[in-house]
Amino acid sequence: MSQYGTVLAVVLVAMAITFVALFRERDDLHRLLLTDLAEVVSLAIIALVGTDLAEALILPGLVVGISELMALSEVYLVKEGLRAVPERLMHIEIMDSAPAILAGVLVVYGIILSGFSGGVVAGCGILFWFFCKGHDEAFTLIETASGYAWALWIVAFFVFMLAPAYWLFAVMLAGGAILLKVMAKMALIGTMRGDRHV
Amino acid sequence: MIEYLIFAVFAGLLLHGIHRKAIARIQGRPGPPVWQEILHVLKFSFKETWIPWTASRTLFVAVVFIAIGIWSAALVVLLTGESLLLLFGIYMLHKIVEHGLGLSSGSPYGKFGAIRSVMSAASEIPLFATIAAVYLVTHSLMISDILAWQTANGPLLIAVPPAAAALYIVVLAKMHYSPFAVIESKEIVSGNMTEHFGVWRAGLDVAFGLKTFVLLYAFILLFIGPIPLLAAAVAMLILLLSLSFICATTPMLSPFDTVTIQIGAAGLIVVYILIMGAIL
Amino acid sequence: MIISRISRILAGYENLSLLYAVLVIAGIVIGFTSIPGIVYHGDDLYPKTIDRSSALDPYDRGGEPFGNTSVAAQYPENSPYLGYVTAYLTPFSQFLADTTSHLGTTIVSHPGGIIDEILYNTRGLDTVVETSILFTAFAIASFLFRRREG
Amino acid sequence: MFDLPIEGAQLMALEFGDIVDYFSVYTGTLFVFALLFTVLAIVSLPEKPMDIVFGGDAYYTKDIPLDLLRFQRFMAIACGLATLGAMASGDIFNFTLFSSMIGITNIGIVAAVRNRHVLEAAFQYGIVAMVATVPLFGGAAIVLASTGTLSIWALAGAAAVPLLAKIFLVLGVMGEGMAPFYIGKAEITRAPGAPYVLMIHVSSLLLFLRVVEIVLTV
Repeated sequence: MSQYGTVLAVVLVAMAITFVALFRERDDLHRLLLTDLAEVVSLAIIALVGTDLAEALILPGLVVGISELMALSEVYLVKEGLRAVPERLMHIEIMDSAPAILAGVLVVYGIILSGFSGGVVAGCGILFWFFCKGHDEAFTLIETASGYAWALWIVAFFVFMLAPAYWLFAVMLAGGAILLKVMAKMALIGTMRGDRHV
Repeated sequence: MIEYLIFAVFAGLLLHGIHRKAIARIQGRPGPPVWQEILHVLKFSFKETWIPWTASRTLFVAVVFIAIGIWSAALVVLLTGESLLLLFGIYMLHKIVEHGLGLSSGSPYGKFGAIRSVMSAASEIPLFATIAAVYLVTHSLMISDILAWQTANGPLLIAVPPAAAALYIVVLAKMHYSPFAVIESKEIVSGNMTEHFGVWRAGLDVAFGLKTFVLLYAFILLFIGPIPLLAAAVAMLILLLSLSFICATTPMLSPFDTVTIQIGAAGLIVVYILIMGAIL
Repeated sequence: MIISRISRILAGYENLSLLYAVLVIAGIVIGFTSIPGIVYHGDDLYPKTIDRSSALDPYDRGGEPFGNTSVAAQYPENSPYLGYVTAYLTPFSQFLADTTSHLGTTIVSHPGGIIDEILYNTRGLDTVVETSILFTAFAIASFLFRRREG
Repeated sequence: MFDLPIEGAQLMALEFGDIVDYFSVYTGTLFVFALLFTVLAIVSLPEKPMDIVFGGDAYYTKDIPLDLLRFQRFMAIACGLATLGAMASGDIFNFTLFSSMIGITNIGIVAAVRNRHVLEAAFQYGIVAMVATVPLFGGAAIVLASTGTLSIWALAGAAAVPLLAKIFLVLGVMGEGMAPFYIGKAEITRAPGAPYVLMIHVSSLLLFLRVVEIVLTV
């Protein structure tokens, strides 16, 4: 048996363990948590491929897992009728004085980085801002921005595939749009958990 | 091709009539004349027709045409010797028609029928067991190739009897009054067809007549092989009578039991295929 | 009867994941037999030459900007500009990369680099679908969330 | 173009870099069918579901609120697009991605319904759809590792894909689409909104039909 086969066998055993856990678990919330365990196993199988292509496949695998988890948790909340709002847990002075400058720094650095990681950094900045200052109308605005960014990004991909000669334009478009998109999503996910004034 | 279609519609409706007659005779009733279903279609075609107020109008009408469309396509596939996979794909699409029929009406009875139809979608799994078994033996899924194989090596019925049994169960499930026909059983009025009357019902009857003809003919072609037209007609009649006998003597199963039984049958055939695959 | 007992298990949606787990475990057991026959094909690697002295070093994927850096693709004829994105940096990022050691051409630091080459160019459709999934999941979550709020 | 005696002749191919989508007689038919129902989901208004109170003569009709209707329609269209993609896809990983998109949109179609029974079923189905990504992506990854390619074009007829990967692909699609034998999934189709709910059924059946073709081809 090749080395790959051996490791694959090990991962399959891990997978079997995951599913045995799923088999035994009766509580809905715990089942939801167990799906995360399953996700790890699936990433392991993809990572086993071990080529550059594996790297390209892991990203979608990861994203799909996260997004499904997000949607399903909302369904869970609705289904269980959980409406209680978390109380404001922490308030310290720095949260009144620092947000503008810290958020600004993070956003600027994010824009310099650009792309996926830039979006994450800038998203943290915006999240921090909302975390301290509260948000009211921003939700819809960010949602819209995120939607348009997504559309632009898709356009960039089709430029790559249908008119490859304009690849530079496509890279710029994609780089900019993904920055906006990831930033918006980060901010949204962050603010979604609390009430209006978290 | 159009003449084949018309012939198949009338032959299918006639088969429905014979089916009803045979069931009635087995149960000791006189039963309707064998051409009753043809008369039904003609009668419904001239009845007053409208769309129920609660219905999703576009869908309500569209499914009727889709039903006729897919079974006409199925007949074409069968006659031109195209892929078996395509034929069974179309057969699966019939599930969607059944579902759409019930859902679109807004009637609770239609909806019950539709949901039962969704449940029993699982029971079509035996079909794929059939496909896999046939492919393992003949190495082709083109109906023309399968016919050629049978001309050379004898009927598939003898080569892979479990596959034939699987298809038999599937055909049985699609017959009126069969123990598996839970979607139109009488405790939910007419199930998913409750709200389709007038011209819509005539269209559905045409489609279902085509369906019966195609399924029976496909069974004959796939498992007995290319035989003369008259012999094929006789074979179809015998097949139909065997189905009628089962329909007449068995009660309607409960919806979940039909699924269990059909999945169980599929499971057995999958085991058979795995063993056969290991041997070959 | 055994059939109606099985039917009762099948009928309950709270048994869904249980049933699925049984199916998958059965699949794993059957599939295990085919593992010895698997031959590993690891030749899809991007041919890298890593330059340790480069300012981009930890995140450098090599290659020259706007040049045909070789990338292993299944159908190279479908991606005529393959390899152009690999080493590309925006002018400002290029400046930062030259002066600091915080930038590189991999995805963790910048759009560009081999991962993006694959993501954008050869397997672009994957990325489109992936983000569409994210987008739909987001639509579901935010619709439910906002209705709960409002 | 590959011509195997499985799904009829190849009709055309669409190139997206390494991902080459194709239409054969078989997948083309499925594609047209998916397109038909997507258009139906766009143009037709939902039904007005009638509820009867058994044991009495009382009955009442419900109207679907407009915001719910719009959301359901959006999800149904997304589901239709994902189905179209899955039917045309000529790449195994791309196909698995489309499959999981179908899984998530199927939940989306009913997620906004205020019916506890439906939500409960949707949640349970969602759990299955999530864990199904393990065999689904796992199957694709094993195909890649054991053959060095994901393109169905390159794999067709070579019989190089191990049994494990095939089983995983089928199991994955079963999880995304048919939620063990479809019985559990039947419960979520109790939701109102016929043209949209029908899309759940269309997508998962077509997905299953497609994976059968893929498993037989590679």
